[in-house]
Amino acid sequence: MDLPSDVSDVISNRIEYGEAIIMSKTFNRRDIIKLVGGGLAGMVFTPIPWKLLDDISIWTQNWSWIPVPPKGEINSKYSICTICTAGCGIRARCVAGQPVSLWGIKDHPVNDGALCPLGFGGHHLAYHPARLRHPVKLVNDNNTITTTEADRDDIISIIADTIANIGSGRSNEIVAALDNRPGRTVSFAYRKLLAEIPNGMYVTTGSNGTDSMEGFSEITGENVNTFGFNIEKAKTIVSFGAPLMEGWGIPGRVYGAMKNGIHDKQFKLIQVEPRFSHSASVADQWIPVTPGTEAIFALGIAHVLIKQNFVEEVDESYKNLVAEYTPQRVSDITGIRRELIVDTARSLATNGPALILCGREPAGGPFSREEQIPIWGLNSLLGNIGPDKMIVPRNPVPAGKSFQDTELATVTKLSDVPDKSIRVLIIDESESGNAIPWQLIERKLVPDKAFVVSLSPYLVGMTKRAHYVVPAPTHLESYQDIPPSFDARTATYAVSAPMYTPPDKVTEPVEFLKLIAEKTGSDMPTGSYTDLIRERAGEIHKKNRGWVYNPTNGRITETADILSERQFWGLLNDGGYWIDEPVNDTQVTVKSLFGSVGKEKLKSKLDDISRPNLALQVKYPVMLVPFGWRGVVDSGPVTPLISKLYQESEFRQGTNRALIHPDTGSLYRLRKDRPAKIITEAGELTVRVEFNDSIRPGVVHVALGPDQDRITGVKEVKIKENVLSVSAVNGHGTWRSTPARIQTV
Amino acid sequence: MDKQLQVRGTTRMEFRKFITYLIPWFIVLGIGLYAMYLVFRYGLNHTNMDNRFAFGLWIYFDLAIIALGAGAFFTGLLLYVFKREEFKSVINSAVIIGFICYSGAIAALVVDVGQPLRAWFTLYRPNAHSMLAEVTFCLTLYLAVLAVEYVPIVLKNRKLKQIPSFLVFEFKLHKFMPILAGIGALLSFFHQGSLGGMFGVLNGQPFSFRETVLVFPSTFFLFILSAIAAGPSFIMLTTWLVSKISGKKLVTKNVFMSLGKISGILLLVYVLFKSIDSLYWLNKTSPAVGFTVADHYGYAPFGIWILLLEVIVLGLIPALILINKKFREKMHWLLTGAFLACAGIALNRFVTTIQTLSLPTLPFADFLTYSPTWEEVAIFLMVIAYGVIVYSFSFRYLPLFPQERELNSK
Amino acid sequence: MFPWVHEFRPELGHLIFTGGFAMVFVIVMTTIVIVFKKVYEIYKQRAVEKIAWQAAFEDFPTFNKRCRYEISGLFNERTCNNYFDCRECAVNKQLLEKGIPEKALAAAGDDGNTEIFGLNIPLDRMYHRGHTWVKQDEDGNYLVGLDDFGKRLIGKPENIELPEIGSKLHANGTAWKVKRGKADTRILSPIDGEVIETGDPEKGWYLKIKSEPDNVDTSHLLKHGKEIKAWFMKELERLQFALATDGVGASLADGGVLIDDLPKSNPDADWDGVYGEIFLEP
Amino acid sequence: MDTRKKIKTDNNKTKHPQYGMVVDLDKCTGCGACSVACAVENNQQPATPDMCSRTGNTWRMMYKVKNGEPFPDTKAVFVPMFCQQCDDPPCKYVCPQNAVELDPMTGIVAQIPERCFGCRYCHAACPYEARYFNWWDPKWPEGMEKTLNPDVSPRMRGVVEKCNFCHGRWQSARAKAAAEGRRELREDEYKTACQESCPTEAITFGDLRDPDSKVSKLVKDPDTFTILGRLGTKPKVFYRTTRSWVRRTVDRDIYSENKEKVHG
Repeated sequence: MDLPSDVSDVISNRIEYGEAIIMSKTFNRRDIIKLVGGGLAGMVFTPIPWKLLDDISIWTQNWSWIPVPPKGEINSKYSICTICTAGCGIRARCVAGQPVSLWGIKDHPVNDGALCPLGFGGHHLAYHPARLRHPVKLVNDNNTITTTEADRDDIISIIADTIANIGSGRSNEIVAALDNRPGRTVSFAYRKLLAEIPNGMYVTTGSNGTDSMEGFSEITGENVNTFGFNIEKAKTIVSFGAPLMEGWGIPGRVYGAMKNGIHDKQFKLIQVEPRFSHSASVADQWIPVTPGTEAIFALGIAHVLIKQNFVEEVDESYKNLVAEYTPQRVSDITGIRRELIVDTARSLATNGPALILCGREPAGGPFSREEQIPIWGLNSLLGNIGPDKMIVPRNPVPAGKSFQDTELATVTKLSDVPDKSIRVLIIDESESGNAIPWQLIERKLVPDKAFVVSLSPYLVGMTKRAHYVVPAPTHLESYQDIPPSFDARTATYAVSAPMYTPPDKVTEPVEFLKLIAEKTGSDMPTGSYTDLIRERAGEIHKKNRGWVYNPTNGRITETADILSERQFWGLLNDGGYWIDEPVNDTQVTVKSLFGSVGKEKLKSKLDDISRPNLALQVKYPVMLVPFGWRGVVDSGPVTPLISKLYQESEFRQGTNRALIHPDTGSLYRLRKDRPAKIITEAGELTVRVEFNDSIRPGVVHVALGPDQDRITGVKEVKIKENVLSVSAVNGHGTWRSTPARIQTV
Repeated sequence: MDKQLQVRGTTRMEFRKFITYLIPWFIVLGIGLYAMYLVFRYGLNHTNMDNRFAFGLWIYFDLAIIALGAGAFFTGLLLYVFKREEFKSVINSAVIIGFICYSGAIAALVVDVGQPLRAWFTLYRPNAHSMLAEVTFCLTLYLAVLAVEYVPIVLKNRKLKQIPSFLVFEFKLHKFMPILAGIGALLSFFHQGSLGGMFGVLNGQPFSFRETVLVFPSTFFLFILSAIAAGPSFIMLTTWLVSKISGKKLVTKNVFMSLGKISGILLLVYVLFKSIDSLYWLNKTSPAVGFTVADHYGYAPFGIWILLLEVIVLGLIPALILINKKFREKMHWLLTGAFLACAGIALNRFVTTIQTLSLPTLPFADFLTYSPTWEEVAIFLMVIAYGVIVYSFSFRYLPLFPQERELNSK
Repeated sequence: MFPWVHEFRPELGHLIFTGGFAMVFVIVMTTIVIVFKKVYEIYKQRAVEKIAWQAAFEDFPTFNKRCRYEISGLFNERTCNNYFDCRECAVNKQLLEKGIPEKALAAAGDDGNTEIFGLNIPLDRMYHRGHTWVKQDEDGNYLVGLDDFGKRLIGKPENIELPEIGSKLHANGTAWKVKRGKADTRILSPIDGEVIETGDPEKGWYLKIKSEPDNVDTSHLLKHGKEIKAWFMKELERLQFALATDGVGASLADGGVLIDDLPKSNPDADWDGVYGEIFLEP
Repeated sequence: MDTRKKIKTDNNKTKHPQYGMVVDLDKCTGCGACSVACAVENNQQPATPDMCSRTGNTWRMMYKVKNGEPFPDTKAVFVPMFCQQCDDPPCKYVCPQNAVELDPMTGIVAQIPERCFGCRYCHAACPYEARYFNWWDPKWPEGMEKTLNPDVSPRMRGVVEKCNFCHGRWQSARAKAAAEGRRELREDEYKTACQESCPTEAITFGDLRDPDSKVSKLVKDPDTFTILGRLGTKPKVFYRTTRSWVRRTVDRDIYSENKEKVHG
């Protein structure tokens, strides 16, 4: 190709010129410095340094160890919370299938959009650091727990061998399963297996709330599982220690009453409780009775109600008993002004319907049976019991077909189990949300020989006492069925559908039971747990009663309109909630206001409780009263973000924080934020002192909160002392207050 | 060799002795550096500061040493701009003290912030409304000016000045000192003021909020006044201290007296304005937003006594001592006055930072207390050790006090 | 701060703020640049030595900056503000033009003595205030040596660092360096010129400077006997003062005669400080 | 001269929604759900073992405020305290590097962690103690980072953060509306996490500029007030109570109390 001459000249010139530059010998070090210096100076006028500065600033905000949240398609899944017995409906916001937040569902018939703080962190539990992903053997060395991986079959063999030993000998030793959440399908499976094997015993604690309804059971002679409360209808609720605002029953129901009624003065809460608790703070009125005198206060109310003719017919002998509890006398015992007793009784009668609740302090346990009787008795006096009243009967939820017409172990209360009798204990450890002191269980075990297996997915709480753990799937990892909460108005049923896949080596408790059955030659249903749940759902569908709430569209469908079992199951799978019809045709009769206890015994018991033991007071001048919030006082894990309420704010007191009136503090020369020692008959506990002038002088409230290992896990697992370790646990399974001594360390 | 580095005609302690004397300071410095490492590596959780007590020992320390370091610019201003030649005898020492105070303060600040790597953002995209941006700009520039002022002193080291070009550079730079002193004074006025303004503008904190005078809150001017009042006193105290430690006479007494007089007059003016400001604030500014004397001085241990101590015992009294010629002529009175003045300003900075944060503003918040961790104390001491070391080396090898040779002859 | 940075706010307050600081920055930077430029200019003019001397001179206490005419009694009090370079001194020029110093000194008369306290002060040469003398040699070139006062101060130096032959000297610049014990100093050059030969203490002279008679201005040197002796007296005073600084009771004289080797007889004195004082090197 | 009134706000010029919140203290049961829901929504780090209430990171801090009477006359109210989204935010004016901005589009006081260098001057400026500094490196238990909200970036150690009315939710809502061709958001489209979590619906949130919004109607209620409003920072978070002791305790206004005494 020929180029025009002028062009080729230019090119050749350029080449020469370029060569000249390259060949130039005068290009020395000074020139390089000049070039670099000039270049740098010139750079300032280009965008390069500024871009670089921006990049540096971006770099300083993106350190590699700061996690980057994964992105993906966002959708909603519906299910049921299984953290406690309330069974709240939840909506999970999922990113690429992974739940990133959980929410209550607005207008949900059960929890009405509400979820407790623990529920909001439910999706964290699968990643909890204390999670166990395979069976382990625990060795307790001086309260420090070490774990080694164990083989599930070995554990089953040990159990089967022990069962065989018990069966062959004439031993009274018991094989027991402890279930804090009776009524689930797995509960039936436990009962089935335990009925099959010799000396099998199905044990419950009542910590799901039913332990506070014992008194109700006493006066009516009815099973508490067939009654619920009509909270939504109540204008006044008198709560005898029921922690309505700390997560009682289905929390959303109480909150719903607050939400709807507070500004219209439609809802009034009177809290009868020695401590200025959370509920007492929210309540319209706080009645700070002397600890242990709640029942006397109830009798005082009854006295006024009867005397002022607010009650139509009352048994004469009950009248006689109540007559002794004049407002003045009650005032002397409870420390409440006479007028307040009278006013409270009047407002109950006039600002009705009024519901009287007797509750269980989540950490402090239930009232004793004798204390409960007069409290529940008030409901009878006010005519509160019966269909469409305050305490309503409800249908039981049918069991699955496999568990109908077959022998099931009877339900035994833990307190009724003979001491030192349990040889094999299987702890289900689905948490009820309320505390159970280990002493209560420990005293039932055969000393040194007992074999304890926990099915907990986590190495926390009570599980640390076990010899072996066969971890179960956790919250939202497998199908679980949700029987009604103890307070539910009608029977309900729902299924918590899984959102996660469980790790390989975890075992569904039903499968574990089946393996034991196989080894011991017992008869057990063959279906998987999901099959058994589905079977039960089928039974409910067959009843053709009630409605199903569908959270995906908020629609309520009559069960009768759901034609197929499959459709019903599908609805439950989508977070649907079956709600039974109210029971309208059963009349409830009150058998005796004294329950099975009898007038004289009740009176003497109550007098015992309310009479100060002066001899004991010399040695133990203060009263130790545990307290805590539901869901954190039990022994399961909690979301690490619960630290926002415990550690990162002063809002809730963490474990072993002692609330003491400043006067009491100065009496015992305690100092704020310093450790102090509490001494009881049961032992010693070091607590941290917090002065609080809303506390009754002479009382020490010690918090039972989540331990660090339950929040974020710990490197070294230890069994730690808490307030329950030094509380006196009586034969009836209560430990509400303990005489104690406090001193500086 | 060591002797060859020292100023001709001065005698300094033996090298071995000098090093022995410095060893404890180096140990303190080392511990401080370790604490610094901990803070940089693991974060500010190694301090006892918290979300409410967001400022602690370090910020207090910064405010205090920056106020006391004001002697540098103020002496420079008096010497180079107002031609008060008597201050020539302390200017070098004043510059070094200023440099130490400011560089130390900046070192403490760098540890104090959460992301020191981003500290330059302030210069890059500043918020003109922020007093802290102003402080950052002024501090950065003024530290540069101080460094430029320090350079000639370093170049006057006996060995360095044997290099003729260094001497020439020093000589020429020295000619520009009035400009640098002027700029330094301007910057100093602004950042001293801004440090006060930092707290005076906080309308969310009625304890420190003050009315505005000419765009700036009154604390802006009070901080300038108090700094220039305390600065000369601090120069006097340090010079006296160095003189005591070295066993040398360093400046003539009339310099001390001049410093004292200036301090005294300014302190009196400061006390007057501070009193007016306090009264106006307690009776007008603060009640207007519902905060009374009890809200500010009702929490033990910060009673009204702290205000009286600051204004009267550590303000009015030293001012009167320093203003009175009879007292001034007696060295111990002069030093007492200077010490009280410096203590007063230190207390003022303490009240401004710590008491502000201690007092609750939110009606349901608590009165809080704060005590520093060992890391905070170590870094605080580290800065002091750094100052002692830098000053000791400077005193040993650089001509700080031109009068020294003359005054130490018999 | 900059218009191209994200979030730049074109508000008045912001502009005043950043503008103000930019101005301050520019002033500081300009100052530094100007200083560098000046230094560079000095380099170019090869005036480094001169300026270095001037810088040193600024640090002298007033006591050391006395005008030669104050010493010789012409003025009651006069401080030199011309860096001991009388060649450029306007006052000196005027005085010389009018012949006033000559007349005054002549009027005072000279006793012809060439010895003070045993110091040998030959009057056939010119003296510089840094204790060197200049004498024209037979070949017309200039010999430069240390005067008797300087000799006795230094005694037997351990090291002398003489300039290379061919190097240019400037009056008041460094001529050579000496070291004695822990003390050292540089000796100022009395005149401008090129070194053509170097001597040593034995020879009595140190440098031979190429004669350029037309160019060599010696008006800054002390020539008159009266003036020279008055100056020596003052120098003795200064020496006493310098030695007193350290508090060492140095004995300077032996029977009214200055000791030959002062450092040897007073080893404890701060000779380094004394050298700095006497040889004008602060 | 009151400088506080002199500070101009950009928002007077804007026609964009200005979001505000009313918290009904009579309805708040102090259950703490909002604190946890907020933490989940905004990827707040869980506590380290050494954290305490003063060094934690609780954008929505719950206070139990008592009436000051000892046992047995104690009464208490639960007050959630968080960034009050002032219209004249003192924190914004003090931040040296513009890490705090008053978003004219929403009226939200935005804390921009990327610009913050952690000087904590804003902490000193904020009368509500609503600002939180990351004293620790954020750490999540292994695997839990999968549960982080993709709409919000986790912050790093050494920067300040605080409530931003779930700004991530606003952005998502805007994106959704934009996809439907709308520029304005409907009232129920943008909710904060705390609002959504509140079981008693004690929180009302919405556009204060819209006279028909629930929140602006509530703001006009005489029982609605701001805490420390007299400092002149113009908070956009309001509290509501019908109980006079609550109002007195929560917003202790000595000045007005004195006035009351004079009059009666």
